[in-house]
Amino acid sequence: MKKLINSPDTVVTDALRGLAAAHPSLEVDVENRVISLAGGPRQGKVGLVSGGGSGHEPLHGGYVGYGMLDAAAPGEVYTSPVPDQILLATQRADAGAGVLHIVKNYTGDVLNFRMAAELAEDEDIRVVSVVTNDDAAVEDSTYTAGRRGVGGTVFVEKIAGAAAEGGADLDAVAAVATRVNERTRSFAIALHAGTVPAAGKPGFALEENEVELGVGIHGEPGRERGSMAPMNELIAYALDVIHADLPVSGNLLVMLNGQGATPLIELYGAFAEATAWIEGHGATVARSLVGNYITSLDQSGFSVTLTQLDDELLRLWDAPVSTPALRWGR
Amino acid sequence: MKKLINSPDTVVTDALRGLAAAHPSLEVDVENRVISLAGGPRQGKVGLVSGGGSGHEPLHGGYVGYGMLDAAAPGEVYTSPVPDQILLATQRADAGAGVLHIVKNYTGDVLNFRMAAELAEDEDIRVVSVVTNDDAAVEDSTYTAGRRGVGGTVFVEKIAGAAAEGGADLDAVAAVATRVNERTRSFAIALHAGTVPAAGKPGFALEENEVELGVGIHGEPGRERGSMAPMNELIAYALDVIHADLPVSGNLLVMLNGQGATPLIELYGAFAEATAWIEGHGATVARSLVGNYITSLDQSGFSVTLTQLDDELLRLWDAPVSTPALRWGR
Amino acid sequence: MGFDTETAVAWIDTAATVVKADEARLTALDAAIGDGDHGANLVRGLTAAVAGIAEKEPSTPGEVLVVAGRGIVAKTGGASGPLYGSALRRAGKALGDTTDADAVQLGAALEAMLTAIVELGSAAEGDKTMVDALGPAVRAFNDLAADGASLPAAALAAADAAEAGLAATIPLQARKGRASYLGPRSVGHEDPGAASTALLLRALAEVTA
Amino acid sequence: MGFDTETAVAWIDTAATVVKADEARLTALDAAIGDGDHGANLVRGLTAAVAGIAEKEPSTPGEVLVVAGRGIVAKTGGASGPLYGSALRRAGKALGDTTDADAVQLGAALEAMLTAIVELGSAAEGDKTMVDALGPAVRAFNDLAADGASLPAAALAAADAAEAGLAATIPLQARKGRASYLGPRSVGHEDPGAASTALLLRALAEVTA
Ligand SMILES: Nc1ncnc2c1ncn2[C@@H]1O[C@H](COP(=O)(O)OP(=O)(O)O)[C@@H](O)[C@H]1O
Ligand SMILES: Nc1ncnc2c1ncn2[C@@H]1O[C@H](COP(=O)(O)OP(=O)(O)O)[C@@H](O)[C@H]1O
Ligand SMILES: [Mg+2]
Ligand SMILES: [Mg+2]
Ligand SMILES: [Mg+2]
Ligand SMILES: [Mg+2]
Repeated sequence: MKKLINSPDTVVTDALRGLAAAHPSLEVDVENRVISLAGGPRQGKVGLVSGGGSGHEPLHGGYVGYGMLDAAAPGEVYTSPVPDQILLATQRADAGAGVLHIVKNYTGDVLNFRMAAELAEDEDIRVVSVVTNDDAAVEDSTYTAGRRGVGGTVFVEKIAGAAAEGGADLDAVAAVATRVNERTRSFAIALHAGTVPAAGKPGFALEENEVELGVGIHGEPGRERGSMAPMNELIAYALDVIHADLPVSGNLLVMLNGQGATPLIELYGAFAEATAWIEGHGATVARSLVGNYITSLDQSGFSVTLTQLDDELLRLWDAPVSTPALRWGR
Repeated sequence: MKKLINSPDTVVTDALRGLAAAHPSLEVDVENRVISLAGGPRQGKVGLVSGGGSGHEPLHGGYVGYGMLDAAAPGEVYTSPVPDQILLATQRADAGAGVLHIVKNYTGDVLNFRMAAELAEDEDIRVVSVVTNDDAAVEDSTYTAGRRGVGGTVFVEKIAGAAAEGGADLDAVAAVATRVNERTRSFAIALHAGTVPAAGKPGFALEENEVELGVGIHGEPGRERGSMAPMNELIAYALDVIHADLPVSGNLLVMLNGQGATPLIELYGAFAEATAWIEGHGATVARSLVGNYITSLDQSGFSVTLTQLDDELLRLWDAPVSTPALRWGR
Repeated sequence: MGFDTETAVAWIDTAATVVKADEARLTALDAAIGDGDHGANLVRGLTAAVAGIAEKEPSTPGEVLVVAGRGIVAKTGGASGPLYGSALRRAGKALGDTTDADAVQLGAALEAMLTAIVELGSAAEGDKTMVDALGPAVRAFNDLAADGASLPAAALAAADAAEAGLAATIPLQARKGRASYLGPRSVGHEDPGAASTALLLRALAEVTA
Repeated sequence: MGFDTETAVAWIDTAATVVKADEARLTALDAAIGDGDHGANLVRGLTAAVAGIAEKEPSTPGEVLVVAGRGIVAKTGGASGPLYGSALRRAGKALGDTTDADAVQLGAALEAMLTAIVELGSAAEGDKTMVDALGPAVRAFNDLAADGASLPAAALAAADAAEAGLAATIPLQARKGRASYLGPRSVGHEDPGAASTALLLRALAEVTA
C-alpha cells in the first residue's frame, strides 16, 4: 500500500485540517469531528445533517453550505460516526425549526443516528430521519439489512437542502427527501478495489479480466463477480439492473460518478454511453453530474444514479447551491 | 490494463460526446475536436484558447466558460492538438479583439500552436501566445527544452480569463497571463504511474517503496526516483524545491492537485501539511484549490502549485467564473 | 466470590486485551464479508471503555458495565458500537446496586444484553450476527445458573456455547448487517461480530474462573 | 529512373507500412524517455499522408511530398508532426515542377527537410533528436551525389548513415524535446525520432533501389 498519508490513524484528522484550511465558508471542529456552516444556519431554517464513514469525499463535508447541508459528521474511514458527534452536528444545524437527519441505510449508520436523535430530543430539538436506500444491487427483502444508501444520497441532500433554504418546514423537507429517495436508483461496478489505510491491502482482489458487479461504497465485495467488458457493456449492465427495478422514463437526473481512482476522461466517456442508452429507452437526461461525488477511497470503477424528476424536484435541483463540491446560481 | 473505455482509439471521442451531453453551456465539435462556448464569445472581448493532449481533464475543456477560456483544442491522449484544430478553436474564440493562445511549454504544443497562429494571422485574427513553464522540477537551461507548463496553466487561464472578461485588450491580457506564469511554480510527485490506453501498461514502474520525484503530467518519468515517505515529508520535499527557486512569501494562491487516482481525503490531508509548511515559512495561503484540476489519467500522486498574488491578481482570481470545473460568483 | 466490581473491571480489561490481540483476525473476517473495520472499531470502543472506567472509578459491577457501555457507544461507531454499548449499559442497569452478583443475577444481566441487541438490531438467531454467539451463550449460562451451578461453571459453559455458535455461523447466509449485501457469497465465513462475542465470553470465563 | 511521382508515392506508402510494423518499438522507445506516443503519432500522420495522396492524386514528386507533409501536420500532433510535416512540405517545394528528380535534386530536397526541422525545432546534432539521424544521412547522400553516384547508391548510404546516427544517440543526454526533462536519465536509450527517421530513410533506399 502506497498512500499519500502520514499514518492510517491520522487520515481523517489530517483531511479535516485540510478541509478547514481550504474552505473558510466551513467551520471544521477537528477535535469533535463536526463540519458545519461558518456562522451557523439562518434562524428559522430547517437544519440538515448527514454523516457516515469517511473515505467517500466530497460526501458529506463537501456538501455543507448554502442550499444543502448545515452540518456533517464524518466517522472513521468506512465507519459510521458516533452518537455524541451526530448530536453535536445536530445542535450546530439547529436554527429552531427542527433538524433532518439524512442517513444512508447501513446498520451502523442507522443505529448511531437513531441514538443521536434520541439524545437530540432530550435537548428539545425535533429530529426527523430519512434513510436513503437507492442501491438497486441489493434485494430489498427481509433477508437483507435492506438496500444500501449510495449515490442517491447526494441528490437527496441537494434537493432537501433547496427545500429547506426555500422555507419549507421539517415535515415538508422530510417529505421531499423521501420522495427523491423513492424515485432514485443506483448501481455500481468496480474495476479495482480500494484500500482502507488501516487494512493496508485492497478490500477484494480482482483479476485482470474481472469486475465486481453491484459493489457498495465501502469496498464490500459485490453480489457477483463478472467478466471485464468494454465500457458500453458495463454501462448497459448497470442501467439494465436499474431499469428492471424502476423503469426508466421521463425527465431524469443522472449522476455518472467515479469511485475515486477513475479519471474524468473515462467518466465522460461512460456518461456518453449512459446518455445514449437512456435516450434509446425513450427517456431524457434533463440534468446531470459527471465526476467524483461519492467515492470509495482509491477504488476504480463507476456508479450510475438515476432520479425521476418532476417539476418540483427539477426546480429544487436548479435552485442555487454553494458548497465546496457543488456550486451554482450564486 | 483494466479501463472504463470502449477502446483506446475512441477514448477521446467518447469523452467529448460525454462532455457535450453533460454541459449544455458548451458547444462540443466532436468531429473537429473543438470545445467552445455555446453561443460564442461576447463581441469585442479578447478570446482565450488553450489546448494540449487529452488525459489531463478537467484541463482544458472543463475550463471553457464565462471568465475563463472561450475554446479548447484537445489532442489525442498526451499528444498535442494539430494546427487546423487549434485554428478552428481560435476562429470560434475570436470576437474581433484578438485571441490569446495559452500554451504549455512542450515542443509539440509550442510547434503546433505556432503553426496555428500563423494560419490565424492569414485569416486576419491577431494572436498572441503565452507559454506557461512553471515546473520547478526542470532546470531552465539551454540544455533542456525549458521548463514544462503544468499546474500554473490553470491559474493563468483563470486570471487571464477574468482580465478578458473585464474588458482588457489583447496585450493587457497577455501581460497579466505572463505575470501569473512568472510568479508561479509547481512540483509533482507520483506514487503510481498512469496508463496510456494505447500503451496498455503504466508509463514507468515503481516499487512499493519508491516514488517519482519531479514527475511531469504525461507519465514521463521524473528527474529522480526517491524513497516512499510519509506525506508530510513528500509535501516538504516539493515545497523545498519550489522555495529554492522562487522564495515563498506574501499572499499565495495554492493548488494542491491530484494526478487522477489519488482520493480527495488524501489531497485534503496533504493540503493541511502544505498550509502548515507555508505558514511556517512566514507566507499566507490567501486562496486555494484542492482537488483534481490537471490530471494524468489514472496516475496517483499530487502536484503543488504556488502563485505569489498581488492585489490585481487576487481581484482577478476572485472574479466570477462559470465553467464545468471551476465556478463561483455566478 | 461472584461478579464484583473488581471482576467487572477485569472483564472489560481482559476483553480489551484479547480483542487488541485478535484485532487483525477480526478485521480479516470483516474484510471477507463486510468492510474490514470490526477489529479497529472494537479496539477503539474497548479502549474508551477502559479509559472511562479509569476516569469514573465506578463502585459497583453494574456501574462498571454502564460506564463501559457508554464508552463503547461514544467511540466505536459502526453497527457493533451501538449494539455492544447498549448491551453493556443494559446489563449494568440489570445488575442494579449489587456489589457482588451471583450466577443468577449475572445471568439476568447477560439476558438483558441479548435483549438490548435484539431490540436494536432485530436480528434473530440464524441471521449470522453476534446474536448467533450470544443467544446460545446466554441460554447455556442461565440453564446452569438455574440448576444452581457456580458462576465460574456457568461462565465456562457460556464461553463454549458462544464459540460453538460462532462456528455455526460459517454455513449461514447473512440476513442482517453489511454481510447480507453479499447474499449467497456470505456463506462459508465466520461472522466477525459472533467472533468478537466469543472473545468477550471467553474473557468473562477467564476472569471469573 | 530517378525519383519520380510513382517513386515518391511508393516512399510514403512504404514509410507508412514500416512505421506501422514498428509502431510498438517506436512507442516503447518513447515510453522510456518520453511519453510513449511516437509510434501512434506517426502511424496516424502517415496514414493521413497516404490518404491525402490517394485523394489528391498529385502529379509530380514534389506535389506528393507537399501533400504528404500537409497530411502529417494535419493529423500527427506532438513534436514530430510539425517537424516531419514541414520537412516533407519543404522538400516537396524544393523539388519544384520536376517530374523525375535526379540524385542532386533529391539531395537538395533532403537538405531542405533538414533545414526545416532545424529552423522549427532549433536542435543541433548531438541534442539527441531526429536531427542526429537526418543530419548524417543528408550529408552522406549529398557527398555521394556530388561525386556523381547514382540515386540508389546515395539513398543506401543515407539509410546506413541514419542508422549509424540513431545508434550514436544512445549515449547522449537529450537537450531538446521531452527527453530533455529526464536530464542524465535520458542517457542509454535510442531517441525515438531518430529511430523513425532511420525507418524513413531505409524506406527511401528500398523504393529507389
Ligand atoms: N442488525 C444486527 N443485529 C445484530 N448484530 C449485527 C447487526 N448488524 C450487524 N451486526 C453485527 O455487527 C458486526 C459488524 O460490526 P462492525 O464491523 O463493527 O460494524 P459495520 O458493519 O458497521 O462495519 C457483524 O459481524 C454482526 O455480527
Ligand atoms: N526540438 C526538436 N528538434 C528536433 N526534433 C525534436 C525536437 N523535439 C523533439 N524532437 C523529436 O521528436 C521526437 C518525439 O516525437 P513525438 O513522440 O511524436 O512527440 P512528443 O514528444 O510531442 O510526444 C523525439 O524523439 C525527437 O526526435
Ligand atoms: Mg464499518
Ligand atoms: Mg506526445
Ligand atoms: Mg465492519
Ligand atoms: Mg512522444
